[in-house]
Amino acid sequence: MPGLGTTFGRGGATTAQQDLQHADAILIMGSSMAENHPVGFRWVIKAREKGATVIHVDPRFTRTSAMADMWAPIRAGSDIVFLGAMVNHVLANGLDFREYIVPYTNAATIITRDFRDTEELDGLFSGWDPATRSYSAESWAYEAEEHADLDTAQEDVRGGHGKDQGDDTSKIEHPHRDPTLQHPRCVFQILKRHYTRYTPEMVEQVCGVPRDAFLRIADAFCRASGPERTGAICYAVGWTQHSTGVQIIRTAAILQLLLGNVGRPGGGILALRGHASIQGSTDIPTLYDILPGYIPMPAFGAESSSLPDYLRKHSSNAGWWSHLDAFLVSLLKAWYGDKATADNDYGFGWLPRISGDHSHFGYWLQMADSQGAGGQTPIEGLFVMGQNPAVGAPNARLERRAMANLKWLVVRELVETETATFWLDSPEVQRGELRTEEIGTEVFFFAAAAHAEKDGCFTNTQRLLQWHEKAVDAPGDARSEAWFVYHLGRRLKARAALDGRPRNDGLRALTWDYATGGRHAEPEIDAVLREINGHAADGAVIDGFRLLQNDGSTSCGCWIYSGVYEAGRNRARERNATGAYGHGWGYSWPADRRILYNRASARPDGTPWSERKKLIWWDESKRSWVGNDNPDFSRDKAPDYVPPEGASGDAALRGDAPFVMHPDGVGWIWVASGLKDGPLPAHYEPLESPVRNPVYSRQDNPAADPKKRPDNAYADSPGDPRYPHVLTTYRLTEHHTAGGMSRTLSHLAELQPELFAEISPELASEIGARNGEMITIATPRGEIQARALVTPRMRPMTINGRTLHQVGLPYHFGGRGLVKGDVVNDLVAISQEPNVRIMEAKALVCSVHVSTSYVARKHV
Amino acid sequence: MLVEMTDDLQPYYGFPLLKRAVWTWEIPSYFFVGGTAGAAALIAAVARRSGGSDALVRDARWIAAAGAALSPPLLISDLGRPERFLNMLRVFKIQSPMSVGVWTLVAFSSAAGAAAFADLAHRTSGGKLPVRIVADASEVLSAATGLVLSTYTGVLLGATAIPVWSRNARVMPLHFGASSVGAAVSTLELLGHRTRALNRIGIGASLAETALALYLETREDEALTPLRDGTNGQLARAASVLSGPLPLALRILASRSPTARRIAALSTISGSLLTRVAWIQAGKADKQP
Amino acid sequence: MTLLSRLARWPVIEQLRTGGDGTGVEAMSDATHRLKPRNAGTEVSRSVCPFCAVGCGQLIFHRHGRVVSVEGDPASPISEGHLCPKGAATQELLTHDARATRVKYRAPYSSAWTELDLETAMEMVAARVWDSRERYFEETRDHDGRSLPLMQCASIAHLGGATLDNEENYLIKKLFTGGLGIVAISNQARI
Amino acid sequence: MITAFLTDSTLCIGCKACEVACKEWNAVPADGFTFTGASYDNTAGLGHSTWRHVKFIERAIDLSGAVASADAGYASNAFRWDFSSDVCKHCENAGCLEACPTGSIVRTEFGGVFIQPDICNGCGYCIVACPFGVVDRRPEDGRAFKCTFCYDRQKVGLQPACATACPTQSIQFGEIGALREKAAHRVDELRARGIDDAVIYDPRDTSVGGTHALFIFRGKPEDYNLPSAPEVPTVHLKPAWQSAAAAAGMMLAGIAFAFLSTRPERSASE
Repeated sequence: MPGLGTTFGRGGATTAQQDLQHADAILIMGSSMAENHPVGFRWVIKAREKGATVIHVDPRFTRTSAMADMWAPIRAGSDIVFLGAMVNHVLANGLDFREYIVPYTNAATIITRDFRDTEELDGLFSGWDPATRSYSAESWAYEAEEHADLDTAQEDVRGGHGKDQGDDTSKIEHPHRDPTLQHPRCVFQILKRHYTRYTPEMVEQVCGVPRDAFLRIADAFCRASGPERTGAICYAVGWTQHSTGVQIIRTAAILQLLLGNVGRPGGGILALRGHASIQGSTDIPTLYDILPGYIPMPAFGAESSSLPDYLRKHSSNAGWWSHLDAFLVSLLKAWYGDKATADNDYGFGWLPRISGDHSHFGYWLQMADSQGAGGQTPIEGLFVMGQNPAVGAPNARLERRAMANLKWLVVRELVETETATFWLDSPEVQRGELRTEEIGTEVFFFAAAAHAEKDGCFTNTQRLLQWHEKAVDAPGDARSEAWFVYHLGRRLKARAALDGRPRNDGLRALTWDYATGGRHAEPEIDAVLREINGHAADGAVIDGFRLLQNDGSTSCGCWIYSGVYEAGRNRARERNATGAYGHGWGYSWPADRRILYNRASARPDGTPWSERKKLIWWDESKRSWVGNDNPDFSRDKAPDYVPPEGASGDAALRGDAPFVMHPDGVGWIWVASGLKDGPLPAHYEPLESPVRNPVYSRQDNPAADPKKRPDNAYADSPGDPRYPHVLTTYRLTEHHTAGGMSRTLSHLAELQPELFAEISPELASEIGARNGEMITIATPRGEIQARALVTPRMRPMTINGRTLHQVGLPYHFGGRGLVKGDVVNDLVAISQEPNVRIMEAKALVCSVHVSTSYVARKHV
Repeated sequence: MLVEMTDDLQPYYGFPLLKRAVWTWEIPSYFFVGGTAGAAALIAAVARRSGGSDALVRDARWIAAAGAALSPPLLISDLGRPERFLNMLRVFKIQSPMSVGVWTLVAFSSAAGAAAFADLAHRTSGGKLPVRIVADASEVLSAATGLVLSTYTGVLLGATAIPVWSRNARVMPLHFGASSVGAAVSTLELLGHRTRALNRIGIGASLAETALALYLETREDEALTPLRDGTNGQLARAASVLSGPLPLALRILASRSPTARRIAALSTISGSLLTRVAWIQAGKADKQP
Repeated sequence: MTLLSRLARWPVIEQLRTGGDGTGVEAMSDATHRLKPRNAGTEVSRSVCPFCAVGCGQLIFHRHGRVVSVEGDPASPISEGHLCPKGAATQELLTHDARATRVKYRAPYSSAWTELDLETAMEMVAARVWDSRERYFEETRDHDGRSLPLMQCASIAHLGGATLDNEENYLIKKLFTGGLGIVAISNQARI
Repeated sequence: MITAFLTDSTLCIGCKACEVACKEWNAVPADGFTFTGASYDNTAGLGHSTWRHVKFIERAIDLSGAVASADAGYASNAFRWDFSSDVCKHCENAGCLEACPTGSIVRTEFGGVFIQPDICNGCGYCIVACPFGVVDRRPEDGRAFKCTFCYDRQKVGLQPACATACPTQSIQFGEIGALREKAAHRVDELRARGIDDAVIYDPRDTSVGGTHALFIFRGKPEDYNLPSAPEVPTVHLKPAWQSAAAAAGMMLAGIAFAFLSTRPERSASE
């Protein structure tokens, strides 16, 4: 999210899958799109068949590589070097789209004198505080006449999912710019210096990609730039799940800005999400650090003691975030209804304040420790809904053991998952590390309803809300999450009604009067969507966030989704696709815009860059933006519009400022604040790496948190002799994530019936393993067994003149279902990337040997 | 099965291209029984017209009738859905040896049965009943269909995609024909009919068997491998010796010795059965085209 | 039916009449003549694939409250009627035997499941939530001398959401955070 | 309308949607949960419970050269991973169809070869009559099964389940003539792109007389476990019946001779 969010303004994919067919080049990296998004990949094939160059960069030769024009095998975890070298390739050869980057990005913006780059500080940016192991972004700021009160503290409690605006930047007035891009402190020049050492030779040395292979790929992709051509980038968790994940995505975003590929047909960055509503579950977050619509959760402290304090800290003076007050007040009205009034800050005081790392790993590690240790509040109860951490979460051993410390656990699923039965048949129980009769956890397993058994909408990978109709009733006592939460809420509100203490004010005020219907008294989902969309004072649904007010006269459960109920039509349910972008089919937030920042598809003067690549343009006769998509821009704002002095909000942005979420209206090559590990991406080795970082003397991301502890141990880095090989995990087309939805299905299970480890013939002969033989893969966290799948698709690489082997493991298997296998996540460490606190599952180190024990067992 | 990754896996990872026959022991048994019955019916018909004793004719007819009665159960029990045996009679497909065979078997069974019982009725009634005509008619019919019954099985195997079978489409009908005659004669001999005529037929059959065995041994053909290699090769060779050279020698050198005749007969019968088994096993063992 | 009419419909007779070789219409059974697609005449609901985030359109064919088949929705501008193996397995996902249909309960230290009535289970869970919240709810906390609002229920956590509907995530966030003060809320999406 | 499949391997991503869609639509049971180690192919072949089968051919050529020039992928001559979805060929002259003694196997109005499940009695003759090793008998059921060409769907104008699902339209379905043209056109196009070993597999020059399942792939049929010159078994009928007739003649003559040459009969048993 923040990778795209800080650079462009919104955390979502900038484009739509269908738009890939308009690309002239497609770079797929950090993803095996053909395997994990096969139907989305049809658009890549369409592009390829039309002559586009498809490039796949991946540690393994996958089904995606097989369909690509070019494939380069890369050492897992060295992506920033590869992408940084592409940035360098663009800058060194003057391949940037100059007419685009000067007006549309902050390339020309000048940075304060105080900034020091990694070049000078050898791997650190200025502002690093070793004591707190965090940055102060003060020196990263734009240079400007007036600076508003600077508050650049990067609170540890704040996750990166928030609206992604650093406060000082959002209060900047008239930053200095040099349109010639010559000023030594302008972003363009800093960028140039920063990436000078990211050379093709460096790529060969660090990534294991031969120099000329890199150059061919760089040329092929950079050719897709300029008025007539565009290129797109697709990525997935192969980029995200790194200790530098956000910065990898940032590097790609910078590359796309330099090539002028954002907001244009066949361009952009497509973030490929792995679950039906993974985008939706961050837009309307079941996450700790944000409220619906990326509104930051109030954090404990003075900043959030009252609504005015909170708004002072978080709102911007230009761009859409200057309406934060309207968005938040409308949310509070949606939640607390009439009880939310101006006098009580609209119930702002009833919201909990976050006071630490309440993320998955944050609270799970707390669970793992003996309850209540260190005066911490013990976590007594846990709800798990549609997730299977016993298989799918890193250091799954620790995750499973931690659940034994719970007082009670509620699991809601389609099938009995390994999580639901951790107390009964987990590997720990089988190994005798846990004894069932000693586990005090009370477990409730609820059968869940499937998508065809309930109304509702998913938000897909391209921000498209699509409604699914209820076809049949769920079997037996299976119920939807909506049913469960609604009826649980009913019961709890009844209790609160009898208890007047302040802690229950919010719960009592909470509007919970949804109509119910059907055999099982299901809450009316359509009503919930209407609440999310928002109502005007008169109770009528509003048709867009432009209408939201800060005076309590409007309510809206998620401002970015406002408009999904335009004129009483549930647009997520609409099924009349028209045009290249399928308008009329579902609803794409915001405001049904299919290509974000599409103002950039036209020149500053409002005319298309070219006939071939036109998307929207300014129609002087209509005084309006017209074209093949809804403008991601004020429809009537002329290209030559210049904001009057003292204008605020969207009115404060120029007519040629496409990145409307940003206070300066441009794309951010440079992120002055909002990221916890630097304004520009720099290469750090994975937390576990076989090699020393050849770029800086800093080995790994200084701001990342490895959560090192005895039950989350690490190999020595660099180059632990006990764990010489690189390990990377991934998914197979035939299975889904932790397997709850695939290992139980005969027609999928038979296609990949057992856990395997992909190794090269060279590694196989090194350890003396035959194809199909059981081998043992070990990391400091644990060891598992898998069948050896010996294939030339895995190839040893030469890093610093030394041969390095990579091992690939699909992580779908567990102890239950039609097909079983060891839990690959037992090998992965819990670690936290600084911005989004995700683990590093794509690049770690391991040892491999033939499992003698298993073979023996076989022959007995 | 687990595949060894090597540079060239020919064909595709060693997975078989063709499917193996699903037939079990009933099919070779039927080939043997039906064939023997067919030949017996033929012998009965010819013998009666060319001076064969009534006893011989009667026994030959009964052998035919017995085989005709035994064949359907064997066929049916090998079906995946035995209760649907009658579907065999839904259509008549000249292009399908199995269809032709089934209809032939039906005709043969009724004819052979009729012939035997007509003969019985005739004798019990002391020649008073006018069933002779029936007997004659059915005798001719059973002889004609018997000829088909004892040879079509070779066509049935020949007209398949299995190389060892299809490449011997010309060989098997001859082989099964000779084998059938040999078995029929030998059965009659075991019933006590040790005439020179039967011995001569036996000599002819074993002579043919010997010739075919030599031909199959000496012919240069990849497709014959499954008939030559492994246990199946030994089976095939045993079958050849038992129904070819061995009885041939005995019948020529020791035709006067009842024991020798009995051994020759037994050897021929077992050889005849083994011949069918060997051919079918060869098809199952066959790897690829 | 009479023996005669039965005889008349005997394919062999048909063959004699039409001179067919037994491989065509003459050999077709009544069932074959009547053959219809399984989902003919069923109700159709428009749905979206529940697996990955591509968001392929699905058509759920159902009859008398039972799912008959699931196919891609040809009208979808994203998937144009196509599905991947997982999406194509949706019917089995909805109907397979291993699907849970009852509430199961494991008492502390017990080594076996027992079944629970749904209403009872809901009451029990509500009670657990209330008690755990009661025990540890913090309305305020000191912040350099000042007592500031915290309004936090730190003793209960939640995981999951990326496989759920937006409306469900909304209700979870609204009740758990807005109503109960639970902050430890997380899901698969930390991207 | 006479229909056909055109399976274009150069568009196949090896996702196996065809296998699953087929099984879901036709209610085909799972075919065993065994790991083969043969690349990603754990299905191994077509059979009684697998009517679509995706093959995974790893061109195990030394990669060092390939990668040094980033030359690996679908168009590469250095390193490739080819996928191809196999299916019943629905031969113009179909061995199984001719062999079937019950008339269970019929030729439909769309040109497909269809096993009528209510008729098949599991005689097993079609299994050995198929030159492509497609048909097989399901042990626990007793009947022979194979791709139905989704006859039920075609009857109401729907495409077969596999073609409907295929995400990249590697499996196309339509009027056979049009598809044959399309295939020829496609191969020219691929050759023009430098993919010069792209071929159409549609054995029309053998006794099979062409199929209703056309394929486009790179390399030799053998690489895909397909026969280079499949023959319909009925070509062996003539020689076989001829020698059957010869055998019959010799039997008749031989037996007659034996009796005639030895009369007057003196049975040793008297």
